[in-house]
Amino acid sequence: MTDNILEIRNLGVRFRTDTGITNALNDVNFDVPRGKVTAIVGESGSGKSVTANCIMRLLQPPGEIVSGSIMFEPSEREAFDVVQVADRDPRIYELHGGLISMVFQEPMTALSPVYRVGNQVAEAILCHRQVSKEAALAEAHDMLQRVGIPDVDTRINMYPFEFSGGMRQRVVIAMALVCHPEVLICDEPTTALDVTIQAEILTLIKDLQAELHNSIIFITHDIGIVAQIADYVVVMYQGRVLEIGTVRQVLKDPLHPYTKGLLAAIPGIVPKNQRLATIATSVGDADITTPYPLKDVGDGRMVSQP
Amino acid sequence: MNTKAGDDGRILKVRHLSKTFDGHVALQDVSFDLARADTLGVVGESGSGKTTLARCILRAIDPDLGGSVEFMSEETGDWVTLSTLKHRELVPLRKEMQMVFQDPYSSLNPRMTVRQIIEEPLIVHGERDRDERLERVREMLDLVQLSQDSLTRYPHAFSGGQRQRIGIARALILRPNLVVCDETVSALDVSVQAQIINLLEDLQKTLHLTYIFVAHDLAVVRHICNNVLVMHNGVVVERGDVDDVFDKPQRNYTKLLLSAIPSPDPDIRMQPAERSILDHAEPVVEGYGLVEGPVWHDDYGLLFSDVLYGGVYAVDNARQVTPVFEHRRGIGGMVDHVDGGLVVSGKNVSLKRFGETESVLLLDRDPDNGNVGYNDITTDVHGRIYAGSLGSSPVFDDGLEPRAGDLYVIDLDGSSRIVAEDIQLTNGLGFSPDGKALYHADSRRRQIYRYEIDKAGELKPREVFFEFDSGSPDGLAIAEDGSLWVANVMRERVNGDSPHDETASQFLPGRVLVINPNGSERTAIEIPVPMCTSVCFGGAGLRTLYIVSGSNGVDGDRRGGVYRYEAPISGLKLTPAAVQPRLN
Amino acid sequence: MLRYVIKRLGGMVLTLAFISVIVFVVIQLPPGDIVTSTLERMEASGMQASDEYVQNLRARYNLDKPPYLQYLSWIYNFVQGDLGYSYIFSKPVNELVWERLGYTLLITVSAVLFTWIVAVPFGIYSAVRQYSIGDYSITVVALIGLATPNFLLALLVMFFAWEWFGVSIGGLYSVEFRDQAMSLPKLLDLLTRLTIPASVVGMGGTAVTMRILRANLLDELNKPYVVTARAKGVRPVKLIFKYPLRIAINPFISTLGLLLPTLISGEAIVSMVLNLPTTGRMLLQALLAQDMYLAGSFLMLLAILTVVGMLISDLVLAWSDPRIRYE
Amino acid sequence: MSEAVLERPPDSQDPIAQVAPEELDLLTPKQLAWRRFKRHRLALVSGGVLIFMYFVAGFAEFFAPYATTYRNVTAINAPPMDVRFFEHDGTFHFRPFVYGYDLHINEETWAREYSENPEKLYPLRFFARGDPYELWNLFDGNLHLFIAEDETGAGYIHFLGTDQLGRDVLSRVIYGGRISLSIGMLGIGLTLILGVFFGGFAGYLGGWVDRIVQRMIEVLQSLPTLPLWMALTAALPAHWSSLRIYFGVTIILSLFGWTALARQVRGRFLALRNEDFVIAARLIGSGQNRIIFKHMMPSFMSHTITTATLAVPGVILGETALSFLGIGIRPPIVSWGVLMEQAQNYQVISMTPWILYPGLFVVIAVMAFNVLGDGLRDAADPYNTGGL
Repeated sequence: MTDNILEIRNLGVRFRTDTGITNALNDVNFDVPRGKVTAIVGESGSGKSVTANCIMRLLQPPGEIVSGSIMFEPSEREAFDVVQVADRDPRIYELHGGLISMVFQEPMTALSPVYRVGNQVAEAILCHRQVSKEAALAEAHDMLQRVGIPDVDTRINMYPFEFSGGMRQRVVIAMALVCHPEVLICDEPTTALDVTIQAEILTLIKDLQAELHNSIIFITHDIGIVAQIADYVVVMYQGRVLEIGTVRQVLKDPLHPYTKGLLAAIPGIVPKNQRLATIATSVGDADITTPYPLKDVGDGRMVSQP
Repeated sequence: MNTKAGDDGRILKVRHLSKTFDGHVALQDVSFDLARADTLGVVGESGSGKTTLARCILRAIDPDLGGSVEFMSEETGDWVTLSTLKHRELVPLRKEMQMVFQDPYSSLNPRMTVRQIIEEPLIVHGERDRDERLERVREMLDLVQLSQDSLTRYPHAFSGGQRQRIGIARALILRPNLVVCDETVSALDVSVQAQIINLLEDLQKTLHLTYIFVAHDLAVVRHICNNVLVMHNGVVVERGDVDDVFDKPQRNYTKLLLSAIPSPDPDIRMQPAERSILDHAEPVVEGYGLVEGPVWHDDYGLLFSDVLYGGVYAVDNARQVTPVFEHRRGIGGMVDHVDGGLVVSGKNVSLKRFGETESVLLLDRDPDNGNVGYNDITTDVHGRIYAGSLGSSPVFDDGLEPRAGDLYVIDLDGSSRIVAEDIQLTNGLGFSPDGKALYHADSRRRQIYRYEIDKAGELKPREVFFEFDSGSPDGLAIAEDGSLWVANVMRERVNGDSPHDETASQFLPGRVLVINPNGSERTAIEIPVPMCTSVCFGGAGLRTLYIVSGSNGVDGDRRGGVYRYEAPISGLKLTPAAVQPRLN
Repeated sequence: MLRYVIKRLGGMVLTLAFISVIVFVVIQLPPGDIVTSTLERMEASGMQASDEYVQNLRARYNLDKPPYLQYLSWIYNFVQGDLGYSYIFSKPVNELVWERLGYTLLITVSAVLFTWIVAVPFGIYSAVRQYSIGDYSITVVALIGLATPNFLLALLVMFFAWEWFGVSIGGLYSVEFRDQAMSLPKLLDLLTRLTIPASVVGMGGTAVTMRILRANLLDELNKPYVVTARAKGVRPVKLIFKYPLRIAINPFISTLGLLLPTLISGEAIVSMVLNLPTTGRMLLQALLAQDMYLAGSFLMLLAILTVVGMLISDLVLAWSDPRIRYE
Repeated sequence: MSEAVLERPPDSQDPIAQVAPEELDLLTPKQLAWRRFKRHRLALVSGGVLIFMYFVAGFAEFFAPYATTYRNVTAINAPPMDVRFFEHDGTFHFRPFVYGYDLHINEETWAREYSENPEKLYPLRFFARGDPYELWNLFDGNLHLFIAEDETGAGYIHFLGTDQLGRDVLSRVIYGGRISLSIGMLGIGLTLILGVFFGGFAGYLGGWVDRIVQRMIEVLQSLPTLPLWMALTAALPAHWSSLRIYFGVTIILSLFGWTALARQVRGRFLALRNEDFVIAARLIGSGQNRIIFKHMMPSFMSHTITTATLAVPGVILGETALSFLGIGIRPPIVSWGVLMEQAQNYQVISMTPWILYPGLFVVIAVMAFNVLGDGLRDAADPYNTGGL
């Protein structure tokens, strides 16, 4: 058993529409260490969500994987390449929610409005294990308690629209974790939430991770969140990986000009009356658009550079 | 910039602005001033009312009656009351104040070219000359760093950042003085956000703009704003210089908000505060004027007085209110007397003792010596009564020489004397548990004095025990562990107005500040209504903290009431000094 | 939920009140009235009506009173269940309308059933297999169905039934049953014969509903909650039925309400072509003869039928969609 | 380093996003809509068909070989003729021709039966002088697209056969189209006016006006339309000229058709009122009218027109149904419905099926409108996945 639960190699994705072809991912490479939190950070269009959908095999047409592999090695199973699994292959459903599960950005719309939250969580269990509905509901109840839903006994029978955004996101998290997946993918789970709620959700995810020791891929555009939650960081830009390293390496001593630019553009970091850097200014004439391959620059760091 | 009549450097005066959308209060009693070329941040979470505030100021929404928004028009060179103008009358003023929106997509008409969008304001304001207009539009494009060939394109051709630039151009082409940015950079990616922020800052320098910057990203606000309003549930909970507020927040909500920001430095772990610190004390009775002098009475339950509308009332556990004396305005402090009966004091009220039947004058006020009455009072173990006189001050506009108040003591034989002097505005009084020290709040100096008491039971010279950064101390109670529970009135004068103009103050929700015996701050208990005037302990085992609040003193206002808070201190009892000897 | 029901019931009563006024006005619209047309006929047949005879006639039909009083007495009696007296059939309206209305209801309901039985499966198919051959062919058929006036459809059906099978499909019962009392074979005969009017009347509606269902389903298919459900491992078929369809069905239900007026209209004309013993033909006669009570009753009762139907569809919707129930 | 690259997510739903920016950026919204519309082939075709139909109907006098009143007594209930190039004996004619009828009475059924008579050979003459007419009651003329006559000037042609009075079905279909199609347009005109008026008011003023209009719509939408139409058209006085009847019917039809449109206009209005760009327009000081007409109108006109298009079929079908029942358009004016009035029962149809031809044209026209409407809707709204 290697210490990487996921190894993504040369992943390429493109979107073909009647108006043209866009390469969403070009030659994406990175590892997801077991039992750690790996953050994928990038701005919109960087392809971070597409990457997640590939790992989840949720990529919908017109999107298609054109190259590469995603080696997935669960603890009690031999490794397999997610990309190679056929659509109708039962392993897909095992994957969905069983081995890997996902928390999405929009808590308001991520739950079906017409089913009680308890049933929606319980369904996740019933999809993967042969247990009675009662048993499933009981587990759902515990899980909901675990994610900090107050007064579960009554709330388990409520409908999503009776919940606040934060509470809904807790439900979604419960739904994602109820089958004890080995990998949890969080796709901007707090972007739609207020900052105080965001803090609560982040704390919750951190605590649960410490408790369950599962591997987390955390997708975000917010450097602050990265700093707070991640062990490792993958910086993406225009469908490419620019830099990989531990959170301290990347945030405290960025190597790639784009990463530098990104950090120099954040009001929180930049002193008050100092002018914010924009990518344009900070990158200067450094070339960040040509897709150089990732180079290993020692102590586990990778940077895309000539 | 040319200053005209009435121009005192301020560009905006907002007073008691409120907005109610069918029943639900979106904005409540907001007041602030805005200096020209200043940048005011308005922060808060969704539903805090920040956007409503922004739109009420520009009259995109009509605010409720009562409040007012005054704007220093450069045109007329005088104050204009925006909040009451007819929409038609507002049109000329639109030149001087504009808005930049949040959503770069819905804020531009998809069926107009960039040129049409940017020159629309000129057309509306009667610029006939096409070439002139085009000229101005081209200027604006340069100003916001958009290429000239954007002119003929439609919004769909632009990215979010570029669209925001278009929006800014539209807002600035009329050369406004006041620009309201409603979450202008929130929808943008970090790097683009940086560009727009820089642009806004540059434009402010070149065009002497005044910004109201509504945002939920506190980092952004701190970066570009000088002053900030923190809003929560439609109420301003804290305001001030952005660095002060962010570095040492006073209000629980602000603390919560700031503690929740994830720091971009991995070595600074965020420790979000508990949401429970927002829990308010729960109301017992409401709908009174200025409620004062609460005292717990084993027979009556809680006694309180209404300074504004008069009367002393008792409220029992069932929240049943029974009047004790009717029609007595101005009663401030109350305390049981060693010989039974209730001693009351107050503005323009002499110190009287009300027994079952007769009332005895204990200590008369003496206006000629600048003593217009007494405020809070307390008794020591022996039953001696300590009363702080209000002195006389312009606040009471009774035409007397302004004079600080004194602290009187009435001995058991009824003789009285002054034991301390020069108290700016006397308030809460109370003894430490061991009875060895007397604490005394001075509202105007915003200090709490501490008097050691010597063997003979005389007061030593006072020292300053505690200073208030925000708001001022009012009544206080002292717990068994020696902690001071001080009513903290969060009324802040809106800068620049006459100090005695009641309507010119911004009321923040009241709170009770808990101060450790060593003078350090422990915590704050907040109540939903503005003026927190006094506190006392009561209820079974005297474990409950009763908080009384007043209204902003304007007649007809009935936001005053009594609130209760279960004190989280184990075995909390009242100090001997505060325990009243039972009536007969 | 109860609050909602009460609210809707109140709304229904109000609507009906408005409708009754409209109906009354419409009935009063034609120049002249029963009396004048009577007199015309009498004069035509050379008779001379005495003034007091005319007076009696007017009094009998309340024509001597001002319109609003006429309306009030009409609606008052109507609510009492007294639908008035039909001039052309010289019978109380009560004896004329109910059976026919019953058949109208029967056909309309079966049309609704037909609509759903056909629309739901095909709608789902063409949404899930968007842009497939099947989708396109369903689409085309739907288009034609939508474009064919249903009386034309009725004619064609009859025509081909006659040409190919030599059967006359007019009427609700085969000849041999016409004058018999209701019996099991007669009932079966009725049901088999019902299929034709039901399908003819339901055709247009079916097309519409199918398009709506398809559209709704397509909208729902890519909603986040569907992706979430997929991500937690729900199998494809179950996914479609349990998630997007469950939601898409709601607006679909509410279209029943909008469908009813169309169906009842269609029924009125189709029944004339297929000469079924329902409201259509008699309503037409009544209208042409300005038989105000008969026509008025028909219009009013048909309206009630529709409004009640709409109410039912609303309640079903509320039952199926908690968001409405909890509002 | 352009923001465009940074900000256009490749996995965005917006179909515009996938194209190279430069290409689409230069297009106006109208051009974009046209692009989307062109993708909808069926809609394009339908548009063409409709234009053709309206053109033919417009110049009915020229396209129809005969007037509506022309009777060919020698050919009563005659079946359609087929156009030929070869005689029975195989001789080829460059100019297409038709054979005249021979009439026999069938001894058993006493039914009229027609057979082609090789002796009567009537060549088709295009752009030939035929029966005189007044185009739009303005210009005298006698030019027809085609007639059939031999040297002697004898001859007749009935492409779609004749009815029981020997009137040429094709000609009557063409003239009928003029009425049926124009009623569609006229009706929609009225519907538009009513719909935009009520919807606009309700949406813009809101408050009690809105509530009243809402209630009106509710009531009207819960009425079974046809019986009501019947009631109203039956109320049209018998002594009215058929032209007045025509307008009467049109008004009646649109009287109940405007509700859907009003609903939609109202909805758009309410939505737009709170759109940021409308608020922005208010904040720069635009007056009410400018806001409504310059900023709001353009944004919902497209949708309105779409809805209107989709509402035309309702009117056409309504007219057809009423006329079919004999309470709609009244002769001598002919409409497709009037023509079909003769086909009241299947006996008639089984004897002279060709009198159902008008129905075919109704179907085509209605279909075309529906498809066109869908195409327009998809074009007006890039995100619309519904419809056909």
